[in-house]
Amino acid sequence: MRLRDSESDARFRKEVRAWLAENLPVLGQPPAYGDWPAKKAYDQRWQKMLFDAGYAGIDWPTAYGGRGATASEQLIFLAECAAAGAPDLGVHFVGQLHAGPTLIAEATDEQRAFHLPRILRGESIWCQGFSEPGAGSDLASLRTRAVRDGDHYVVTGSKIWTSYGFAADYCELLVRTDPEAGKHRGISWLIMPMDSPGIDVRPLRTIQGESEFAEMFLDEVRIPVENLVGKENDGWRVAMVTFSFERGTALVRELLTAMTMVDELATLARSLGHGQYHSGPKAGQRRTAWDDDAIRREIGQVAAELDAMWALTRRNVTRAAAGGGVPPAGGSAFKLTYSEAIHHFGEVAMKVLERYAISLDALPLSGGSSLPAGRHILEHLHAFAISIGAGTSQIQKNILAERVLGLPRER
Amino acid sequence: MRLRDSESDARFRKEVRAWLAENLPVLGQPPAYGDWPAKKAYDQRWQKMLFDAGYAGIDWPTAYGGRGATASEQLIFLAECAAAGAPDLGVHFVGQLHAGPTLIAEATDEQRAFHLPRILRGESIWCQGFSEPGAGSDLASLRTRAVRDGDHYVVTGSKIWTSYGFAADYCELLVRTDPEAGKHRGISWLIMPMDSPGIDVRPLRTIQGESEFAEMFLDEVRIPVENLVGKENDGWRVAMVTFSFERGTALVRELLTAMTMVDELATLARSLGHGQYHSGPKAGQRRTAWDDDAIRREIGQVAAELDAMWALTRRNVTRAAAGGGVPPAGGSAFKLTYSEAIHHFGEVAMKVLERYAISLDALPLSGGSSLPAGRHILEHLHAFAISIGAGTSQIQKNILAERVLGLPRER
Amino acid sequence: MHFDLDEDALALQATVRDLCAGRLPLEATRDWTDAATFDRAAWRALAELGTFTLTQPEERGGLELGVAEAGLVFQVLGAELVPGPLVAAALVADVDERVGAGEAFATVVTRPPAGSGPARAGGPWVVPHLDLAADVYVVDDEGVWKAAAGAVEGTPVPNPLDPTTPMWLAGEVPADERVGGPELARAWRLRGSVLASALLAGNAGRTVELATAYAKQREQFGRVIGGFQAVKHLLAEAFTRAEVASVAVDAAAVALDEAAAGDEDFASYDDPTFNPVRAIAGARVLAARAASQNAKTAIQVHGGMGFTWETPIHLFLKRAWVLQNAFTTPEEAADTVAHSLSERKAA
Amino acid sequence: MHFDLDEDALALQATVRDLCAGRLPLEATRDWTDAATFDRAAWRALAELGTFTLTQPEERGGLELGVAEAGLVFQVLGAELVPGPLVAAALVADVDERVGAGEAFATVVTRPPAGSGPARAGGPWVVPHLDLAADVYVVDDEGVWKAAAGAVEGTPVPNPLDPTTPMWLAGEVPADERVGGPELARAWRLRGSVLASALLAGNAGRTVELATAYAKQREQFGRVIGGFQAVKHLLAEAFTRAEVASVAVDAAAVALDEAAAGDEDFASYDDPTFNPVRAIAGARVLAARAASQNAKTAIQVHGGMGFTWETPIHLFLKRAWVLQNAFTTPEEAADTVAHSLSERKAA
Repeated sequence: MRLRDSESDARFRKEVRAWLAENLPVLGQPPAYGDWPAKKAYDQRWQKMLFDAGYAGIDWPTAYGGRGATASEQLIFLAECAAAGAPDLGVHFVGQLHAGPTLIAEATDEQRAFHLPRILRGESIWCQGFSEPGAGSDLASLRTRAVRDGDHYVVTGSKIWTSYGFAADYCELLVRTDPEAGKHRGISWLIMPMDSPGIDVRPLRTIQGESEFAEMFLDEVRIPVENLVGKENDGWRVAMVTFSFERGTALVRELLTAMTMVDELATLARSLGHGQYHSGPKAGQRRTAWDDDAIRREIGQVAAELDAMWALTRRNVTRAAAGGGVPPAGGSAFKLTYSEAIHHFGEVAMKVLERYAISLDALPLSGGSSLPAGRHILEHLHAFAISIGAGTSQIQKNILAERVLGLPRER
Repeated sequence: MRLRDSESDARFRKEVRAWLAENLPVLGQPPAYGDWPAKKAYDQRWQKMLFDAGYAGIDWPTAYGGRGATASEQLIFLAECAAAGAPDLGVHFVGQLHAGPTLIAEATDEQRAFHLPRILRGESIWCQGFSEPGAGSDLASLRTRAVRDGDHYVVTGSKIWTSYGFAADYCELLVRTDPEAGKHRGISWLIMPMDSPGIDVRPLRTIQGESEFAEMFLDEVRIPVENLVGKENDGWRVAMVTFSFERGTALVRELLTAMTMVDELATLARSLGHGQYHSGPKAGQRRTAWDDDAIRREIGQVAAELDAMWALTRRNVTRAAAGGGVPPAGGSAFKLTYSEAIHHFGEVAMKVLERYAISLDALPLSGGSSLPAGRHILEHLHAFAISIGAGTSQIQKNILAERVLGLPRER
Repeated sequence: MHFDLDEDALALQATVRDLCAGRLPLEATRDWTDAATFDRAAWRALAELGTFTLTQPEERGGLELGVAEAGLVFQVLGAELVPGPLVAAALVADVDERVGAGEAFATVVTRPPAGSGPARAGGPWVVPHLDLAADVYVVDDEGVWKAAAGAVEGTPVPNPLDPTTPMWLAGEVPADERVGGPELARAWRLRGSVLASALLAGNAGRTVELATAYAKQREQFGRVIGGFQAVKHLLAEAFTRAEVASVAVDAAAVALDEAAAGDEDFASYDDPTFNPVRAIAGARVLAARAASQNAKTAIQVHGGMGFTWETPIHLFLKRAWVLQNAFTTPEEAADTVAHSLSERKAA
Repeated sequence: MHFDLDEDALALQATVRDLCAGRLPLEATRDWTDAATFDRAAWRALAELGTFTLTQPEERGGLELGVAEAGLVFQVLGAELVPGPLVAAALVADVDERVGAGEAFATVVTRPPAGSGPARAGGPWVVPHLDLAADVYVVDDEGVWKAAAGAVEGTPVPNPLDPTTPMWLAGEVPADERVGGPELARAWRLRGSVLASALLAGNAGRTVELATAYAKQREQFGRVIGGFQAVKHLLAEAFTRAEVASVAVDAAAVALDEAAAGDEDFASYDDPTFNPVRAIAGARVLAARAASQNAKTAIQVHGGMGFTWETPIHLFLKRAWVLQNAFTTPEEAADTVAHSLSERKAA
């Protein structure tokens, strides 16, 4: 087993670090949260810079414009980006982590040749059209209907949790092409151009406030049959391919960012006097949140939990590289534990902030400084996105119990 | 709502306290753990003293030798006993809290007249013959068979978790009298004299070490038909009566003792220097476990949890007194939360004791003193008796979900 | 001892619940964000029921009931997610009848201890509902002090965590009019803490109800999700937390009523388990945990819908997060309980 | 980067597991209580596989492997609940070949810090396996010290929590022969901590296996209990804790191997996530939690049977409780991780 950089890894790390140090300042500050057009432009600008520098699609095959590098280099790249505070994939998330890898695995040569370079260059933005209001954990019960009409599918239905729907050029869409077949059998995976007539995208407000999510209503949207990926009615299997990518590594950059946020929380705790309403021998002394053994130790526990998630990621990535993708044990264990760690993180953050845990934004202080309260509270709320999205924690436990431990299936 | 002692309550409390102060020293120290004959003699001596003073069966009807007092007085009596460190029911547990109340509710006049005064005087000891190796949570699947033979039932089978089996004169025994009926329908509730031929009682060692539990093997034990309580094949309903007592208040004295143990743990934490292996600005300073914010606060949380259990007990007892026994919501909520609190207590105790958490006994120290380590560790292990015995926590959650919240029954 | 709700108490709760359901429904509450949109008429209707004057003497328009009844009513207010300076109204009714009658608003804040917060001097002050309030009352170790709300230079908190509890930060609250001494301050801290815990306990109970109702109708995998044991157990645990929190709050409120006036340490009682300060602190530990954990559970049971702004559970969670630090914090409360423990050597 | 077990590692684990299953089965272990009943021949067989000398150079009879491999082997030993001074043997092999070869026993203790324990002076010392050991090694800030076991006046601990880890209390350990300086002490602390955590991770994995097997065959309510979602989820959570603990231990062991000798602060590495001291502390936090929580879960899944002495799960729990405080404690380890966090201002 080896974790430290090999010589070539170390060279690559140095190169990435230097490039980030030079180019991040050029990119400038991200736009205010909620300004979606600016966000799209910003993310596209950054993606273009990455592409030009050879850092787009680090682990994608060179044939499609990727770097064709090792999984190890991909992780190094992500770790360096997180440490430097570089933007994450943003609007490119679905294209690069879901649709792209699915196309690489399942699409025709024509589909690949058209879409993959555009995704890497940041030219085309993708969104996901999987979940429906009535099909959440039980995704296969989806009802959005596609009826064949000549060279087109005519699609009617509604989708939810369409991330970056407002910005997308294409949608990876799951539809029901055979309503008579068993529920997993009649599904197909389509590429839907978002400029097709009949698509209504409405922003979806989440518990975090404004969000990148949308609801999407489809009214007789005509999609060319050549936009089918995989075979007709074989879309469930294709979607499972998408999930095998999501399960393993979609959260890596997010994990790395969370690890830097623990450092931030510790820094905040060291500077923030902690309320002592009660009178006692130490009343009135300035004692920071960090001086509180319970809070400090709990921050250490959260850091240890996230460190372990980083180790598990490296194990999962090593196994995936050995062939066959991330095994369910590793993927579900990651998702389950990571969501608990983020909930835990949020709970500690509330204790650090204590009576200043009152805003989803930074709190303005006198003298022009501010207290970064909202950032940590938003992360606390975000924990639900992890414990609910892409298979709830309950679903992950079923997967582990049934597929890994061999316990009887749910009846 | 009223919690404080009424005038008559206050008088009763004063009287009990004075009596305990005078009589506990007379009773002397309890025998060493594991010396069961001495334990039996000790518990019987104490029960006799209570009976003579009018403190046996505080809430039992006067007709059967009880005091016929209010539920409030019963709780005051228990609280004062716990505070004074008086013995708990010990070998009289089953007789006074299970069999006795069941007999009061379900037995014939003859059965009551014979057994109830003997139970209260401490003359007859009872044990429970409900659980079987194959019938734990699913108690109704019990297989111990009773075949009618003239004026007798002939009973064959095996029982487990027979507490104080070694000391018992009678056993409340559940047997299957009709193997053809539905599993809840063919059960009967019998009084089995423990001196009947064919009973083999073997001590059962638990994770706490020696224990008051036994396994009991029955080989064609002949029990007179007049020892049937309730009707033949109606034993499941009778047993449910027993459980309604157990659910509500069987753990009250234990709770009160646990509350005093939190005081003990806090006292220990205040005196016990806490390990600091690491070097730091405070290395080498004597800092007690109590000085550790995390430990001290967690002790406070456990105390709050137990206080709430005491409040819930008083609510449950008030409701029970208003008729109909303790409702399932209150009983299951108590058992579930109390078991979590005791597990929590044990976990904090391990942190207080830290590297001295190494024995089920007190640790001998130089100078003849000792460190009461084992006491708290045994309580930690005892937490499993609460979370498993008399309906596991999982069963309690089913009860709450189905009977109280109205969710679908398990399939 | 009689530790259960009698018919009068149940009727009182039902009256308040009915008013809330009619005049202060969740759908309206979620759109209240500031004084301009605040429904003063509904608030006054609530006050007219005696909501804020339950413990006041008759000559001050009160019902002469106890903190126990006030706690029961505040559990309903918590369950209904009623917005506004509820606890402040019930405290300030002691000294300003207009506030008790719902004709004026007040807000009550505790002085930031020296050395707390981001500034070495302590602070800034956190002041809820400053736009609504006529007066700001300050509680500290020396007593209770009053300032005109207009005299407080507050900066509104951007994007408040609980959208229906707007907040302001202030460098200073010029509270120079003394309205009471240390005894009133102590009484307000204890009563304020119980009432905030009552709101939390009610909050905890309601999210279980909402999640249970959802679990009974939402189908996945061909059956209602409430039939899955995992969901059943999550809800059973949440129900239990709410029940226990509610009982703990009731016990704390009753204990406060029963504590003899002037007996500062509540030490002269025979019942060794009787300790109002400890009961009040313990109630906060359990009510805060129940409210935040139950709302979390309810969001999880709602799945994706629970993550939407539309589903109201998040408002309960956010309210709980803000309320849990009112007058004390769950951590400080646990410490208070710990410090109340007696010396006792193992037998 | 290649962070997975290769074929050699799996074969090594299989060899040790086979030996344990054959010579050191659970049924035998549970009856070992002291030196008189200890199976020295089985211990020697274990040593002959290289169990305690994995990291030693060839000329000292070692396999010249890393702590990574030792950690993998110790996870097996933990899963098999092998008794005896395992970690001590692996450390003392550095300085005494007989111990590495399983021909003699040693025990390693850390000096009680001043002011710790029930006495103001610190202590008493807690010494496991004193009857088996020829020598007692003491680790403190100044170095590693040695005393003949016969020179230690120990009082046996009555009724030891883990019946297969007998313990002694001693007022003093007259360790006056210095066998190494602060560097060896530090190395032993770190390696000792990793190996104890490895035992804990193995322990955690085994209790899930035992409980899963039981859940597949025990029937209640007409079906195997492993078909109830509540049980499935308890086991899935436990499995996950064990997996995560195992990965964390592997990472800590690999990091220790990769740390360059003499670079005390491990600070000169490019990878900002590379920090062996922190990784080792974090591994303890997770492995201790996994072992004790999983054993608790396994007892609960076993129901009444889990509460009997006969079912071996409680021995895993008790071993875990004793091991979790070896060389560091979970609380101290969490503090160590906290203190390793970098200064970083929010963007």
